[in-house]
Amino acid sequence: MSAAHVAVLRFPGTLDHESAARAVQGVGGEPVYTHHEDVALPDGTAAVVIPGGFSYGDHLRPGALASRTPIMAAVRQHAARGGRVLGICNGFQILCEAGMLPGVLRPNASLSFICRQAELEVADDGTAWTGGRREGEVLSIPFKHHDGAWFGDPGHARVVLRYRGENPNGSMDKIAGISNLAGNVMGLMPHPEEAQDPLLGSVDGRVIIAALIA
Amino acid sequence: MSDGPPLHRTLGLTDEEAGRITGLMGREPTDPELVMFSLMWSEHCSYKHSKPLLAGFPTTGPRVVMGPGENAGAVDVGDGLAIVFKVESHNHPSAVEPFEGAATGVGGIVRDIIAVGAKPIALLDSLRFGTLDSRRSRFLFRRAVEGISHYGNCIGIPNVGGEVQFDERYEDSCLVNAMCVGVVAQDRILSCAARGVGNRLVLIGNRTGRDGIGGASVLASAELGDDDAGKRPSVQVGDPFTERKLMDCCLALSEAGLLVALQDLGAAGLTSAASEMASRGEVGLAIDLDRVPLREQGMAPAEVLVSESQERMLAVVEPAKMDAVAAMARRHELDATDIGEVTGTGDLEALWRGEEVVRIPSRYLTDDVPFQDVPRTPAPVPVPIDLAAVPEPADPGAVWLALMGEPNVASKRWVFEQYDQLVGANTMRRPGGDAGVVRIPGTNRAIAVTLDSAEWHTELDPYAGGMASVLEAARNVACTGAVPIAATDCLNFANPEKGSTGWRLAESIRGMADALTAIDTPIVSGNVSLYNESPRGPIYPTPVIGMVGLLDDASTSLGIAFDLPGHAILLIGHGEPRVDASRYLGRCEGLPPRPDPAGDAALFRLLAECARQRLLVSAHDVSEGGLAVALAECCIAGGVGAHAAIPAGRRADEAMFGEGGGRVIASCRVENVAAITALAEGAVGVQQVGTVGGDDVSVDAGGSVARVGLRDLAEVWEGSILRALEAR
Amino acid sequence: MTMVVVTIMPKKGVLDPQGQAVQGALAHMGFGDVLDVRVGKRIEIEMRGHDPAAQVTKMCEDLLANDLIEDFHVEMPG
Amino acid sequence: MTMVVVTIMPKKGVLDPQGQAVQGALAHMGFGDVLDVRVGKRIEIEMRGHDPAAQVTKMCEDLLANDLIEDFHVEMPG
Ligand SMILES: Nc1ncnc2c1ncn2[C@@H]1O[C@H](COP(=O)(O)OP(=O)(O)O)[C@@H](O)[C@H]1O
Ligand SMILES: [Mg+2]
Repeated sequence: MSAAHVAVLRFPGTLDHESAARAVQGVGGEPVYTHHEDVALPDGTAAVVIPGGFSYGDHLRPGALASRTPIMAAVRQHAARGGRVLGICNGFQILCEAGMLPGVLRPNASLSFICRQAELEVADDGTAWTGGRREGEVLSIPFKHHDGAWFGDPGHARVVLRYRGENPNGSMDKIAGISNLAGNVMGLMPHPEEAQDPLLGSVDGRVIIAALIA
Repeated sequence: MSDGPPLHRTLGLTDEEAGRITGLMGREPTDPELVMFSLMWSEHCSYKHSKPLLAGFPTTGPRVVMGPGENAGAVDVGDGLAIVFKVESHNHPSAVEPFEGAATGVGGIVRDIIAVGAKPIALLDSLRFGTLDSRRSRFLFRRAVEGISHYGNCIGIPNVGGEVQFDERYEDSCLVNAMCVGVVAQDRILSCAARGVGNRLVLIGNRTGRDGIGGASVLASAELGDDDAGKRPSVQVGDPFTERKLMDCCLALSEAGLLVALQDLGAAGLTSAASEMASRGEVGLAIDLDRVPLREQGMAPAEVLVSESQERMLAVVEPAKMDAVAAMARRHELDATDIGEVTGTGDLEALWRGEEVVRIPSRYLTDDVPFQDVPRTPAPVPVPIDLAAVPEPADPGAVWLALMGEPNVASKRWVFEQYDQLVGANTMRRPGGDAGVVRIPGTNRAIAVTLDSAEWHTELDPYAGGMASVLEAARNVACTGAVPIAATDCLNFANPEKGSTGWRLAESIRGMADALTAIDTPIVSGNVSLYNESPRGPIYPTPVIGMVGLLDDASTSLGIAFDLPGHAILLIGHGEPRVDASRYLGRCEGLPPRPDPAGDAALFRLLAECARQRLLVSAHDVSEGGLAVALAECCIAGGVGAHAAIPAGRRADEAMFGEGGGRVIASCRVENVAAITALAEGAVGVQQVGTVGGDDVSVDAGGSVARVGLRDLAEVWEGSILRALEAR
Repeated sequence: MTMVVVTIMPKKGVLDPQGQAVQGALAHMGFGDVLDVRVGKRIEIEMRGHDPAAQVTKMCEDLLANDLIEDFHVEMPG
Repeated sequence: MTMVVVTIMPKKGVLDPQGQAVQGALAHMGFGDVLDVRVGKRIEIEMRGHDPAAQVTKMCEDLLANDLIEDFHVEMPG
């Protein structure tokens, strides 16, 4: 059986596509780069990753310009059919700006960029995105962003991950990652693709990436 | 114009230099030509004061693939790959506009790496500001860090290390140095040498505006007969989004074999890029200025020639490949414009509105610079500190805590947390340790990289200070288990014609060269920044060294953190601590101990071998704040206490907080102590001085004991800079 | 209580990467009639005390605007 | 050619951390008469074609403003 194809989106200014692709490969998937001006996802796409970075230089509002590109219409259709979509960092911002996840990501309370290892608590173990991890279990995954404070109505989403301990960025209810109510679209500010390799400090991001093709 | 001083003086050329230009040209230069000479013959572009001295550096070795002279140096790291790197200053622009100055400093050094065809994999920054009780210095510091953060994060290159120091001497002249490291297949390394008569000259990237036009603005407003605000030079504004596209595009062009040569546009813009490319390739270049895409109207030819608009690269392309190049640029949403061609004349020509406004043999600009020897007036030899005159503290624990919170010693977390340290998913050792460790993508090898300078030592004893700068950088690299393989340097000095600055420059270079030779690490690239002084005085001489080390097996790298209670603590190395010029003394005074490069070379070999055999758990060099601070840092990083006992030497406080020598605090499992001692073969000192464990950290120096809770140490050390910034 | 409005725009001749990016996106979205976009800031300040406009002008010089790359304008609506 | 000006401000009731930070800094610098600061955007758009204001309003709805947190206002000066 051939590996499941995962579309890895690339916008001008996307930075984490290579690490995302490597992470997908690491869990047995087949990454396929897909560009912003494409109007359709590659044939046989099983899931979509929107990696981190500074699409369009983060101008206007992070994710705003990318969320209006042609490929996002195709991603929306994929999600409407129940397909899985994972937005990481800038990808999360893009999903919110596209209206595929509720809320918006606002500047960190410190108004500066923060790069730090975080402990994330599984807040809802009912979605596919945390694999077999139970509520309350902790994942060590780094985050790095300037605009990572989620703001919105948590009632319109499932809160999947929360920062443990002190709130690092002023996010509402310490939210680090949410999914839509159906559970197939997930966005998070921390970077699971950078927690795949013991040499880099943690492998806790694997469950999240693996959920793309589970 | 007739009532003002002659144009050449306004442009900063001496009468003698102007005479020399007329002599070389055999006629009076045109105004644009004079502007080009003034910039290319400036210290910034020509190194007219420093080049003769730089010849003293060792620049060859079995690993050197490309030495100084190109955009960046390259060294062989196996698997057919080369690591490419360079450090550069952006001091003056950062003092004027710290955010954009620091940001465009990052942009500039990244383009140097791209010009070699290498993919950037790491950034570092070395910073100097006035003390944090100065409002202006706090502003410069905050904004410069934000500028680096903004630009570096947005282009997607991890920042893995650097340094920050605060001292009154940098109040008026802050230093912002940035280093970029890239990787390239050795058979894909690009040169900046233009070749092939008839080949096209292509400008890729942003449009050209009046950014950063120095002396040339004088000419422009004079020529145009008015000086309304719109014609004034403007500060360069960085555009990292375009830089990222430029980087992707240039690397794709190189990958596809579409480029003959590539060069970034930095200081003096098109003028310096074109003259470098022409004189390196021993060809001529003809530029049609009317084809250069402009952002503003009414720019004079001299302005187009020297504009420092950012995010631009100049390429030489065979005519048959022009379509493919244009297509690639379009794919990356960039302009690529044919602005001229390679000629056989050896001249740099510029055409404007169909008329020839410039024709200069390019070597006049690059090679016929009037070099100047700097005056070498030695400063008096300082007197060693009389220990008896330094009061012995009643409570060494309190001194220790205070030292941990001194901004120069304290954690620089506030700085490096604003940098993306991880993008690319190859960062194995993040900032906060001794050196950043980055896996070479697609291999099992890793490099360790650091930036360091010993400016106090260089002020007091420049030969020793030059050595100390090299050895401190190398020690930081060696502590990760890597073997130092090559270096780059950025010489930040005051006015070389004044006081003892010229002598300090020459002496420190001699010291660096001797240390580099002793530890077998050639210099492969570098940069000089002079005139860092104000009416209130010169900066400290600050030779910043960027050191690169290699780990053949990435999985053997070491960090600074203590791990498990019960592990043995070792003091490895040589030399006696001294209070002279230490942070404990708190003043740049005394006679710092002379470094021992041979001793360090042996230390580095031992550390690398221990790492290879996985005998050590951690290693951390003893630097600012001495042994007590180094020990505390290992404990904080590991979240575990420790106890160490050391001889008192001349006095307990000196043993705890004195600096100097080549000393490393390491930890290992107890059963490995014997093997490590055996490996040292008596050539390197290895002493077991304590044990990891507990909730506090203590040092016993010959019976005098300092003991502080780990939590207290961590809190003071980690929060100090933020507190200093928020206090007012 | 008075409301003072500060407008801060990139200086003429200074690169405005944000404006360029927004202009490009608008063109892609089919807004073909856009010729130029510049993005700046608007700051609304509620003031008491006297001569609020003069005070705010001072704030612009001291903090709010960077005169090397930005032009500012102070006005009191209404 | 027409210039259309868009003003985008944080919605009332939505926290404006940038405005608060500016207010704090101003207070530190001795501007004691400042009661409130809100920071938003000003976008200047050069347009051709007809009904530029309507076109720009559409741009605001489609892209320029995020109605969850921002209010926008379109005007044609002069
Ligand atoms: N400006 C900076 N940028 C990135 N990292 C920094 C910076 N300043 C300090 N660091 C990090 O903090 C570490 C410790 O700083 P410091 O104690 O000054 O270094 P050193 O080991 O050279 O004495 C550095 O090795 C580096 O990893
Ligand atoms: Mg160190």
